[in-house]
Amino acid sequence: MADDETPTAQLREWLEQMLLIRAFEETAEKLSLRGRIPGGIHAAVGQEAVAVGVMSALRENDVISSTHRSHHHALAKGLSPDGVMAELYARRDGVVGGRGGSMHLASFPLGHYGGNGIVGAGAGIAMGVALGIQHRRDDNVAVGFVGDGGVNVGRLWEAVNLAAIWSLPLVVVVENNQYAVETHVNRVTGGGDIVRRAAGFGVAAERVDGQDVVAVHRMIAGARDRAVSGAGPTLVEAVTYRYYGHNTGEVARYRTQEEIADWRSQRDPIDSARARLVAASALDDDGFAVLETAAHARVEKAVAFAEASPQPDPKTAADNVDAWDVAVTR
Amino acid sequence: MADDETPTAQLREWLEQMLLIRAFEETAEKLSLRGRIPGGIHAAVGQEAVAVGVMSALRENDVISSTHRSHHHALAKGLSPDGVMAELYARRDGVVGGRGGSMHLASFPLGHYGGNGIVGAGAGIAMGVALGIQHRRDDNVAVGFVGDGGVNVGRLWEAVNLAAIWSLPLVVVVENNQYAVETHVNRVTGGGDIVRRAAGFGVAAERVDGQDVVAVHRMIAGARDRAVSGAGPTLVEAVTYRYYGHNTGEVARYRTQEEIADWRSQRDPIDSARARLVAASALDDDGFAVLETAAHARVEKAVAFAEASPQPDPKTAADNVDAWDVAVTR
Amino acid sequence: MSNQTMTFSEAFQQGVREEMGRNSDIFVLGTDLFERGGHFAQVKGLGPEFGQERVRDTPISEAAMVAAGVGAALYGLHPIVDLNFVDFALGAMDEITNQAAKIRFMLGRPVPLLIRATHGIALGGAHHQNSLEAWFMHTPGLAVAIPSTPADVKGLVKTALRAPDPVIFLMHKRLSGQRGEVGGPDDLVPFGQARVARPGTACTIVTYGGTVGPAIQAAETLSGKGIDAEVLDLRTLWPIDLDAVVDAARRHGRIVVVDEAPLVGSATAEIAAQVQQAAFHYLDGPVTRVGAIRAPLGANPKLIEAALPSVADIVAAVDGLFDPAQVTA
Amino acid sequence: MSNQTMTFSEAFQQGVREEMGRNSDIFVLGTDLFERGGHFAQVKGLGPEFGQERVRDTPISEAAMVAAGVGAALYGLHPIVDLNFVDFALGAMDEITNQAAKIRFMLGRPVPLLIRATHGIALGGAHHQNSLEAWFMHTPGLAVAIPSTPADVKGLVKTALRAPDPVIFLMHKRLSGQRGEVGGPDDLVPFGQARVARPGTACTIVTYGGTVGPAIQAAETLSGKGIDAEVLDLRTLWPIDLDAVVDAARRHGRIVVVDEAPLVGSATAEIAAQVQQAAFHYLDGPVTRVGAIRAPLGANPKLIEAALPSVADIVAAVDGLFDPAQVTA
Ligand SMILES: Cc1ncc(C[n+]2csc(CCOP(=O)(O)OP(=O)(O)O)c2C)c(N)n1
Ligand SMILES: Cc1ncc(C[n+]2csc(CCOP(=O)(O)OP(=O)(O)O)c2C)c(N)n1
Ligand SMILES: [Mg+2]
Ligand SMILES: [Mg+2]
Repeated sequence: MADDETPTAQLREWLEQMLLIRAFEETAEKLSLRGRIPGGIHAAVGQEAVAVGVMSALRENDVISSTHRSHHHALAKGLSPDGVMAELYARRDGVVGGRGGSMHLASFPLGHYGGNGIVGAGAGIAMGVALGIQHRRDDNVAVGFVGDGGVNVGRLWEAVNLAAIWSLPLVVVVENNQYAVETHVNRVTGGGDIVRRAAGFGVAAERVDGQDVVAVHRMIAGARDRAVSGAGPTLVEAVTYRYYGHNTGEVARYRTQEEIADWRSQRDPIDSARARLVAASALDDDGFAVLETAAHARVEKAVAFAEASPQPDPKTAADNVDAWDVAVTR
Repeated sequence: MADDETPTAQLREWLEQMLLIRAFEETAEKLSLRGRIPGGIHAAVGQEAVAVGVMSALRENDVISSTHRSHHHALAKGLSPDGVMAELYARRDGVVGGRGGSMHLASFPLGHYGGNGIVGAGAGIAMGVALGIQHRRDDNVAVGFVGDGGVNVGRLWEAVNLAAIWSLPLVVVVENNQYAVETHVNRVTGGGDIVRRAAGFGVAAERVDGQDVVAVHRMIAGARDRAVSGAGPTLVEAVTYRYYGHNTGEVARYRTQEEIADWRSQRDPIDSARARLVAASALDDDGFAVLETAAHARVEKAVAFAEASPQPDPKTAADNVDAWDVAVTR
Repeated sequence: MSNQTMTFSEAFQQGVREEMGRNSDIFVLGTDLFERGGHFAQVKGLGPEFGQERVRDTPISEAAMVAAGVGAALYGLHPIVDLNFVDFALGAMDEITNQAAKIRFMLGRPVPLLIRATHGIALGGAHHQNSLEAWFMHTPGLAVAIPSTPADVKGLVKTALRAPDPVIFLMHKRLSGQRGEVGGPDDLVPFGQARVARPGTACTIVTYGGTVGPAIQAAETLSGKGIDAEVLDLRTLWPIDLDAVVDAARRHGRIVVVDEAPLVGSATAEIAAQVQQAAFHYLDGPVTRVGAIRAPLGANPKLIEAALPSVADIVAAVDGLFDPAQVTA
Repeated sequence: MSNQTMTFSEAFQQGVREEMGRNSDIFVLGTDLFERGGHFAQVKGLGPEFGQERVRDTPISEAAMVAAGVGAALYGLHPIVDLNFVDFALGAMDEITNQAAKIRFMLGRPVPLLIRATHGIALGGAHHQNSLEAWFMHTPGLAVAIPSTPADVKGLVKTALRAPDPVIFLMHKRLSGQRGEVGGPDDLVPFGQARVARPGTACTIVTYGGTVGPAIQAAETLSGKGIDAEVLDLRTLWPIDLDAVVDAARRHGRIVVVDEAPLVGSATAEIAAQVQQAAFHYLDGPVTRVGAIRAPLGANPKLIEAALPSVADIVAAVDGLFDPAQVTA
């Protein structure tokens, strides 16, 4: 056991997932700078523990709805790195055939209902999914992701309120990485406390260290239980940090190099998971190197897959907009 | 003195204003049922103390922005009953020439920046006015009205948040009359506490008995002082009740006759102001009858004015949409 | 066509009731639905019949209402989001345009969602009188149904509730109480198929929703002058039955397009532009449009009347196409 | 015209800087403006120059941003609300349409408010590629400026900032870095006055914003075939210089209208409909429209390219008007 309750095998798996995400994002950022990814990306380097902690607490049929910064969510939800990378490339073998791109990853069979280009919108859709779940009396939950910037979008609170009054099986995860583009959360968030704001709408609300994958996992597992039991929604603020710029190639003047270095050196989610495993004698340096190498190899394979994937057929540009040209069925 | 601090002369004036509003609304409802008012009205009978308590605490250059239920605001802000009634009639001598109607009363010289047909929108505009006031470094405040139903419109909270982070001289008055059309506030308001919800956005937030004109006055006077001093916005929840239906002629099945009777008999704002003046020996039954008769007479004059007012000239239907047909000036 | 006669609102109720009976995935949400049955009685009686889970009252949260519909639709249900007045859609435009309309294209998952709203000009001030159908028509991924008879209300809503894609369903305020016969449980009205509201051979007045009535009145007036005008009711603006309009242009070369939206940028522009392009050499005169002036619509009925197209305006537009002075100018 | 050469974004900066200098009531608010200067550097440098009260960073609250602008404008200021991408206007449509656009008409008070956004097709997925100009054009009370050169950016923004009414100011993503000369501090470009972007006598390609460039390219190609095409840049969609288009139709009878919005319901429809109605007997062929297919625009550049009008499409449209087979069909 890595600590009292988390089996080392589990923690090791989470570490592997975090390493995969880290390798994926570092690679994707480079590819993006090299112009391989049309439109660029929003890398989630530093935020790996949020994605892995959340998804590890979900069941297969649980649903997520995500944001513009979402590769980590997709990978942790089980989407193949090949399909995700090919989608960043906007190629035919991407998870949605190259029509979505970096901000619009999805896999309905795997319960990933899509990223979103509109801040706050993904959480609204998750609320709707939770309504669907309740309607069907299923045992699933819906998880909606949003950033700290998204807590100032009014529509988010409409969704939270609906979830509260209807006791929907919804978990809203606020990834508070401190910044919305270059705007620090404290400059624009009246009251300065996202959890308190959420509590004012009648949802259970809690804050968690988003750099601690075990803590995130436990928090979400609790919220999931509550949701499934009918006790209603929870908003979880996961305090985290993005190491890279807001989007590809951003030159950051709004924060110091020291601040970044502090987070990287003191609170890195991969470092701390590794340290726990080492402390439990379940991992040594060589073992870690093996995992890291495997992650990079997996990502290299994904890059090769994406590079080899053909462009979608231009003739399909107007396909699948709606079904009104065909007979009405069902 | 009617009590420790409020001079009887002042309370008497407020009573007169409340009587005017009551007479106006009762008359307007009847006229509306008789088809004299195109589109009908939302009467504020029962909510007089909110309007009079708020406006009595404002200075001449303070600004209000209001809602669909707003005749009481307009009258208390000093708009002439003639112009208001003529506007309900949508006639040429209405306060905005018959183009606004019941939901869109305004007088910019008197600091009334308009009613609103969209729930929540008036408070947003008031926030913008407060920004203008701050920009100009004026000593005014802006007051935005909203109903209990409006606290579930997400955009309201965007506005409240902006006011909080910029310390704008804004007072948001939530007239909680318990219902949005037929929907009770407790059924749709997650957390069940509007003041707590507001506090989560970092504004000062307080609840006041909206049937007590003196209490409302004091609360708003305090909020005004705070706003002008630069200490930022306040949200005041005024607990009140509407005696009539949501709109003209509504048949209410969502509340009991007893509930209405209770509020009317136990908590009527006019009764209690009257009782205070009587207790202070500043008014007797005859005196009250004189005031009531005067209010009705004033309203009758307004009706005559409205009835006599001509229709706007149909040729003006496309006038004053914008100034692009004329040379650019300034 | 069964022989039942009912109002526009009752036709909606009946169509929805029948579809809710056959498909338990359908539910409706909106403000003041359960007890009141909606501000136009459009779901009256459905609350007690289907219970609070399938007729769900919401707070005033239009964005979240549509988001709820989108999410539930993705999960496999078929929600009806009742926005009350179409004006309130302005608070949910991202949910409608970016989310509901685009998800099928982007992510490959259909969004079976019906968004109902009352629209059209009546009274109540400028915030309650927006004509937004041209916006929705311009949005790939949305279908737009605007019936003008109780039969079409029922038949179109049934089609919408069996379709996999989002539909904006607009019912004109002034038609709420209009009575007419409706079809039976299996009578679906297809989208994209115009209806001849009045036959005629000399010219065609193309319209939909609230201006079908005035167009028919205009045709009656014209018939007194010896002009036999057809009135074509489009019923849906998307998919749109352009073939029917182009066919009319080919038959007689005279087309007038009418609606009550501000003329600049209205749906009439699209129809006129398409027809003149597709049938240029068949036209005896320009495709002539009739619509509202470019102004908000205020509270005063006389100003509203002055702003809107009148029966006389429609008659004049048709007359213009038969005026040798104009047509051979 | 001064001899200064600068980019589209710099031209905006300079126009705003000059106007902020002469009118202390002007201020700008939006996300990431003060340090970054906006996502397209459109207000770069203004923050340090004018201070945080006049270059105000906001949270992500588009509805409140526009509401702030409306309220401050009513109080007497002249706010610039920078929405970043026009797509985010979808979160503020009530504030734009019901409030900003209608208040002058309803309440008699002008709303001097500039709403700036980057628009147009580039990359980034379907949520960032909406073409909303037809919506704004359809909204009485709004002016819509869509410049295609740095000179017009500067001249139009200066006009907008001296006007009493709300203006939607759209700058195409692909033009952000385009360079050109701009006018001096007193050179205002009027609204409602089209610009001849390329002279020509045989036909006119009418367009605006991002498709002015492709239209000029098409004209060059056509000139190689002996067709001398004029390119008319509308510059503002409202007020709109229909006279210039009708005049062109009268001169040579051949009009092609181009933009990159989904064709159905786009601004091209209004222009085509108006021109054929106003100049029917002068037209040698239908007013021909070129626009995007009816589909969202996804992430893939090839799919986007296939969806958008190409230079070849514009050439083909013009060719069609000179094809005897088609024109005398
Ligand atoms: C409604 C809306 N407004 C603005 C934007 C532009 N935008 C994209 S990401 C972003 C910052 C979001 O910050 P946050 O929610 O904290 O997420 P993070 O980028 O930190 O993951 C902004 C302003 C948008 N996509 N949607
Ligand atoms: C955005 C929006 N949604 C819905 C409506 C329809 N509507 C008008 S008033 C009203 C109820 C408002 O309730 P509340 O805010 O409590 O004010 P009250 O009527 O009680 O004064 C509703 C739903 C509207 N005008 N605007
Ligand atoms: Mg963030
Ligand atoms: Mg209320």
